[in-house]
Amino acid sequence: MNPEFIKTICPYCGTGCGLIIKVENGVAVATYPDREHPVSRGSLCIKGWSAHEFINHPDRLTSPLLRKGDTFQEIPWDEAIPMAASKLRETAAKYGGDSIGGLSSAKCTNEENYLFQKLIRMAFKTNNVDHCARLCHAPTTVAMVQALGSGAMTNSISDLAGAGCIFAIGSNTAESHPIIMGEIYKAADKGATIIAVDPRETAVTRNAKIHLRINPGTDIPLLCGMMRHIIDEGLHNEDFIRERMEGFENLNEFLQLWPVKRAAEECGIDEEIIRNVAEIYAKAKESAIIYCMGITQHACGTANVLTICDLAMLCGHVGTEHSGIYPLRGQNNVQGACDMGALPNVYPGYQSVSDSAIQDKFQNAWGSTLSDKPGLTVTEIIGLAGKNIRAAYIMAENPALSDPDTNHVLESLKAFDFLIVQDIFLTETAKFAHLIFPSSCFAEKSGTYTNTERRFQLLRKAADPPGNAKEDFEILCLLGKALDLDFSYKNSSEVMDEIASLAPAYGGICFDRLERKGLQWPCPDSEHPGTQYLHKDRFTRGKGLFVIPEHTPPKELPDESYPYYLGTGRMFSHYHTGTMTRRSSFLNREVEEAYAEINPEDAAHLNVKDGEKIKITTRRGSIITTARITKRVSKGYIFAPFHFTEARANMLTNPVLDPGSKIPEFKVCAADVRKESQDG
Amino acid sequence: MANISVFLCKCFGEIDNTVDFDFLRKELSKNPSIVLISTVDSLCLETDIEKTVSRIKESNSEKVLIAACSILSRGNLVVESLIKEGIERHKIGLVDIREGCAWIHGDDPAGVTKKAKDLINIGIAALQHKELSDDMSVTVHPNALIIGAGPAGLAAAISLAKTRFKVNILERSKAPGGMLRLISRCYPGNEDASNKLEPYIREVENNPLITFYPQSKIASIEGDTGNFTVHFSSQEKDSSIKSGVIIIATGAKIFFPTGLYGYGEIKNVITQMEFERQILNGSLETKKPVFIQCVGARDKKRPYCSTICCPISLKNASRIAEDVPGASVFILHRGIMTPGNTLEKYYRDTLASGVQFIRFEEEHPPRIIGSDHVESVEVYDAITGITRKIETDLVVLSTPLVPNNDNAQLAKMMDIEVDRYGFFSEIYPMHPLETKTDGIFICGSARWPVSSDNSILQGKAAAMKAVSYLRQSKITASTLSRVPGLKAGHARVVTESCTGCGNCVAACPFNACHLEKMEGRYISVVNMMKCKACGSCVSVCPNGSVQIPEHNYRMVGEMIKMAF
Amino acid sequence: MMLEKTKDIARQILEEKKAGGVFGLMKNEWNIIQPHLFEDPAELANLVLEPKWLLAKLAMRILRSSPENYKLAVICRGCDERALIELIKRNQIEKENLLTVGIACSQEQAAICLCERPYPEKLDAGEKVSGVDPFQDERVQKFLTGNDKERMERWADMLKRCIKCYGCRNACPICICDPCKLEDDVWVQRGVVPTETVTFHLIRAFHLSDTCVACGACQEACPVNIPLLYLQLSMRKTLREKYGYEAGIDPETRSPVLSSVFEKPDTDREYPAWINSLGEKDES
Amino acid sequence: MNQPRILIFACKWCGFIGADAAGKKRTSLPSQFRIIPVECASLVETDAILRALAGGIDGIAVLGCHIGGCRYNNANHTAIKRLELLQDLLDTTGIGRSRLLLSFGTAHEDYQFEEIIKNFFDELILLPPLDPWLSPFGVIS
Repeated sequence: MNPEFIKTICPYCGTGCGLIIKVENGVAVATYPDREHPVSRGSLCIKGWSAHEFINHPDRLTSPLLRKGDTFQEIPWDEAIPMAASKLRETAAKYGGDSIGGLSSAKCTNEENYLFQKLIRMAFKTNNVDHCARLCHAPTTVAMVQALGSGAMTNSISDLAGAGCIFAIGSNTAESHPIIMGEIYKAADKGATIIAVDPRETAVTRNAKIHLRINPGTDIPLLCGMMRHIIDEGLHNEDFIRERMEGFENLNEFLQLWPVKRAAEECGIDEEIIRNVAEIYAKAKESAIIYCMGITQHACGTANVLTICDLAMLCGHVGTEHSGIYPLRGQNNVQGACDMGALPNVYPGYQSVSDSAIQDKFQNAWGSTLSDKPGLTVTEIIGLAGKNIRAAYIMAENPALSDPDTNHVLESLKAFDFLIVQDIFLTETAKFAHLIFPSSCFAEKSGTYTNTERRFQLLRKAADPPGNAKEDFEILCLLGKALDLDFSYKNSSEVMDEIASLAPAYGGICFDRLERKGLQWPCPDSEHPGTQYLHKDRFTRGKGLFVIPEHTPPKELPDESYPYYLGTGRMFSHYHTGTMTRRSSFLNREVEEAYAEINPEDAAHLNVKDGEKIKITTRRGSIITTARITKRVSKGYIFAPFHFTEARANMLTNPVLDPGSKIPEFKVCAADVRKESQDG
Repeated sequence: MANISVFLCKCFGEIDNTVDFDFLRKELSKNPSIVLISTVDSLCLETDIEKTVSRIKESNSEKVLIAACSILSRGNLVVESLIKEGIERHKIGLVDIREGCAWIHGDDPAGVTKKAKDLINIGIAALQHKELSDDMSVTVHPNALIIGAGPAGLAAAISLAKTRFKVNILERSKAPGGMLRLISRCYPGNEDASNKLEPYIREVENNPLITFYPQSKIASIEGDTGNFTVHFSSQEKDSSIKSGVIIIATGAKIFFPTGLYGYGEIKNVITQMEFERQILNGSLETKKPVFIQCVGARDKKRPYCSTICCPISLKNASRIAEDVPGASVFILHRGIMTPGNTLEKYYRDTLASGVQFIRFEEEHPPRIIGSDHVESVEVYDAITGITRKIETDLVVLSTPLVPNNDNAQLAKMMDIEVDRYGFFSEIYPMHPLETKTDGIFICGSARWPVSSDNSILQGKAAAMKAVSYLRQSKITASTLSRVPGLKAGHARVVTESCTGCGNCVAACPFNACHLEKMEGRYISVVNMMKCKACGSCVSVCPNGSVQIPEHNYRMVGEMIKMAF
Repeated sequence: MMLEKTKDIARQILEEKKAGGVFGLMKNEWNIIQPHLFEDPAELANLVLEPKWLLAKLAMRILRSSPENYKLAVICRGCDERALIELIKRNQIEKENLLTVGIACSQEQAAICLCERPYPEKLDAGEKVSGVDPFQDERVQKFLTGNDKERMERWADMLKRCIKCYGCRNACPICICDPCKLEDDVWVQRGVVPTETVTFHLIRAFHLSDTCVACGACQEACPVNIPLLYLQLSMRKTLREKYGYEAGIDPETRSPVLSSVFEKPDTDREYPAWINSLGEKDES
Repeated sequence: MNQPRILIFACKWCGFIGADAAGKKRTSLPSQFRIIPVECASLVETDAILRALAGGIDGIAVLGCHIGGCRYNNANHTAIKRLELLQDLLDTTGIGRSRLLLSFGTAHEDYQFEEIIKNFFDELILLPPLDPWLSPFGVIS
């Protein structure tokens, strides 16, 4: 019998907490927190505590499946792999390599992401590889690279505890990154001022000292108003700006357009509050900004992030231990997937595909010619299905639920000539696949995850994949070999070594060094201890750049026929498309069915009672969901979590893209709400 | 949610003069599960009940809520009438909007209407979530077992036999009679004990319904109300009998005051019981006896009054005073306990017969003078304050009855309780012969020292109690209520979620819960015959695995939610 | 010293087959420390005792999923031992199947945990150090002193931080119910963060009132640093002062809260003052 | 100042009878109290008391029989001990033990019930409001 306790990393959000999985007779039966883990220190959130529950769910895929009409038929691996290879090869031969699209996964390990992009790039000479970072932090990468030179969170999670002021904007940290919330409270206990900006009332705003309940999509006015006040009061850090920044004059000039009064009007809050908050942020010795999807998932997402960078740099709150900018990553390995080059424009380590020197480096290393043309993004790959993109390989992504304007996405998924989905469950997306590869979950593989604080952490295998399911790593190697690539890796450690040799920022990373506490990149060589916070003495791009943000209001605002704001987001017990959490009985027990939050006044107006069905309609579609009447949302605002397949909030969302980063505007659209008759 | 019809009783203005019924109707009509709201002048009138019943039957409601007066007034009558008309008990809810609302807040019209609304909502919530307990029944073995063949046991046996139930009597000694066999006369009538006993013994010997087991010893008792099995040995022969009820009439024993007043060391210091024996065998020779009361009773260790010792002393003292010429008889006491007019007369008669009473205090007990033979007793008279020396040839110690040594053991076998001294204790002062386990009764000195007359009385009473059980062919658990009406339900265990922590077992005052091992884990099991639905288990169960369906936690939660 | 002695005892247990396994902490070649079930005496070289890592609940789960007569030795601190005894009381562990190897905590550890008994009753290795009176601690006093209003605000401030991770319940060695009342809509509204603090935390705290062994597992597992242990202190004090009861000391003594005042321990208990509350008022 | 809200769990053998008698006497009492009759005080779950406090009820009274007077073989003793302990917890968290009124054996009669409830109202009105504790988002049903 002898139960084993295996230390590994939580598969949910980007915090990267340490788990101990208890394995009995090869079955993962329980999860415990890891007291020794540098991030979580013996705590877990509700999802972490239930991380083992979905592993043994009967719905797990156990054999490759081939579409036969409307049903799937089990086939052996030695049929499935050659079939996939030949179909992809045929398509590439017929329509060119750029007709293949690959969606990598923020749920898979760094090594798997590396192999995935390598496979797409080598076998089909295309850069059409992307993953769901596009839907969360693409603007962060674009904007922070532009302003600072690096798209990652500047500091470590534990640094938050020392900040004097924490400015949380567009982040429901308490529900989405609960363990990070603990650090915020530590800071609060030491006397830090917590400021929360959110149109909704959440656990964060509830516990913050100041809550700014701004109108949806008015982040730039707020931040500009703050900056204007900071400059007017002379609270900006002149030494820092003189020594380390460029472009201050432009910014100053631009801010003349944003007197506090205008900002306050746009945001729908008092001028005095903006002034107060600006002063608190600027005057604190070290201030940290936390932001998340509330900032990025807008058509002006890039501009939003740029404004945040401007604010931080204006006050010199970057490059010290307890200050910094904290874009909180939503997925356990979204940071890693970006790092590993599962992006259409960069190779691993953010090395541009258009740079010929870098292209040469990779061509030499991989022994293959590579395309220099940046590829298509997630939304584009899906959007162009059946047109430019004829075949796709989707590894552990669920665009059918996660991408905006679901009706359109579903149409597109049907339009692929050939669609391969590799997943652990028969997801909404997999239902459209022609071929399904059953893969393994976090507890069934080894590799590395990179959490939001850039920490490479080792994942340890606790159990075997069910039935004939294989590790993603193994599937990729098999497919690679079938596509005549030299994918003869013995284990993921070898892949990591290859990554280290190709991406300078990860040069010092190898499995042996990761065993105890992981390493935070940049870690260029094997002696380097890892980097606790970035931009210490100089910015990655040299000097920091103040970029002028352009405020564009949300593309779709309430009007007569669609009088409500609709925002989507997460709630504490479910995670993303619910594939895992809704199959965890404990998490599902907490929230069993889809709901939408609605203000009591609106509810009274609509004659809706708590728990009754409502129908939400936008220009793109409609869903029927349960009303939850609460003052969390202000009047005229509807909030719908997007985890639920029976009421897909993304049926409603607006697929309009941010020009800089191609992120869709999930957070704001116009909607109409009706009471759904009981018998309907 | 079930459909509910609501009946509002005006009580001829008693309620609707203060409570705004129009407002009530308006508020209640918002509730989709209410299909009928009806206002009635006075629900307790026979005509109105008929009307109500027909309206309920016409409507498509499954449950009925009556908003009228308290269940302690005429509310119960309304409910019972509806039950008589065929509506099930658990489908009827009664809300008191008269005593608890209209009458008590008559000066607050707004508050009273709101309260009425809330109370009705609480009632609806309760009605919606109320569940029905499981029930069980046991076939009754139509015979009784009596433990102990003293006066109480014999009286009980004969009463039971007269009602034609079979009776088995277990007796520790060889012959029936108990303590009556050891004494000469009974107080207060000075009747000969043997005369008193004789008809009983004859009956036991001759009545074919009565079986007497002498020299028997109980090994174990199992089973529940209506179906006990007693394993015992009689005259060294093992056997077991099944029995519907058990009457405990084991009596008590005499306290031997070893070490007190030189008892055991000095020859002519004896107890009352030895005095009786000497009378019986004719060896008594005394002219100047001194009776000392409360020996080993009403002190720190045994603070109770044994109630029978004073009359016994009166009986024996007057006998000497009357029978022996020139006798001088003293009773040294701490207050003569002779309650009731018969005993008080007995005391006065004794006083008249020349017996002298001296009251002493607990702090100054009498002193026995003499080394191996008592010569005199020195006593401090608490009334006069004089220490007196009394010449004597015999000191008789009045000692209390104390419980039998094996009471606790026997109680454990039957799952009943003994009090802190060791006498069998009744469940509640209002049910003096009944014990924690239904179907087991106590009588005679087993429950408290009593005279032989009282023993007989209690024995007969216990027999009648037992008959009420034996007369039923089947006993249903829900009827095992000690008050008129039914039990509130039975606790129900959700086996899947029970953790087997044993809290309910520890907290149950009736030992109705016990743990059983099932598939490697313990779960609690409720014995419905014992459960009285007090809810002790419910409130100590950490995860609500034990519930009383009629008062389940979902219902309580909803009721609280509706309270304001 | 203490470590060596513990290893010796553990080795002896394994070699003499007194138990099928010894449950303790293991440090591997990478210096990673984690719970481990030692079944081979050779492995014991890797046994460590620090940090404080509560093993009672894990040990209970191991015993429950192992064959009926499997015997387990647990290396336990005072709090672990008390938790195991409480689990025996609650029929989760068969007493015969459990061996304990008691180790003492250091004075520093006791100060961190505010532990009143930083040693097991059955001490096998290490030296007893004296306990700490939690009521003398500043951190505790901050939460337990002041008037009602101040305390209410302080606690409300703390408890509304709760992110409903259920960590306090999951980590608690005594919390074994499934389903748990905290998951039930009747008591705690589901699907909302911050949660209903009065019901969630006070129900949890009260369910443990007479079984809390003050191990602090709840507090250590709390991601938002709520001082959950302090909730228990006054109830523990009452139980100790009024009934002379302390959880986790003796497997045979059940909580006094489960028995009548006649049984436990109250032959000399005066009727509580509130019995005569009306009478008292008359007098004044 | 609003009248405080009181929820009473009354044992149907004593407190409930007292309340009923008070009604029959047509006593005048503030209307802001509601009675939930229970079989025995030992049926009152502490969780229900906490639930009620969380639901915005200002005071809870538990009326049971006196020690030795329980219909259920001293079942009320466990209730007494448990609820006393709960008072400690309420005290710790600043809700205050006086919000939980324990009255065992003192509400059998109408005048006793009346006096207890009146005093309880008077006491509650002086306590600080429970606002910080209440359900954080005021979910309206």
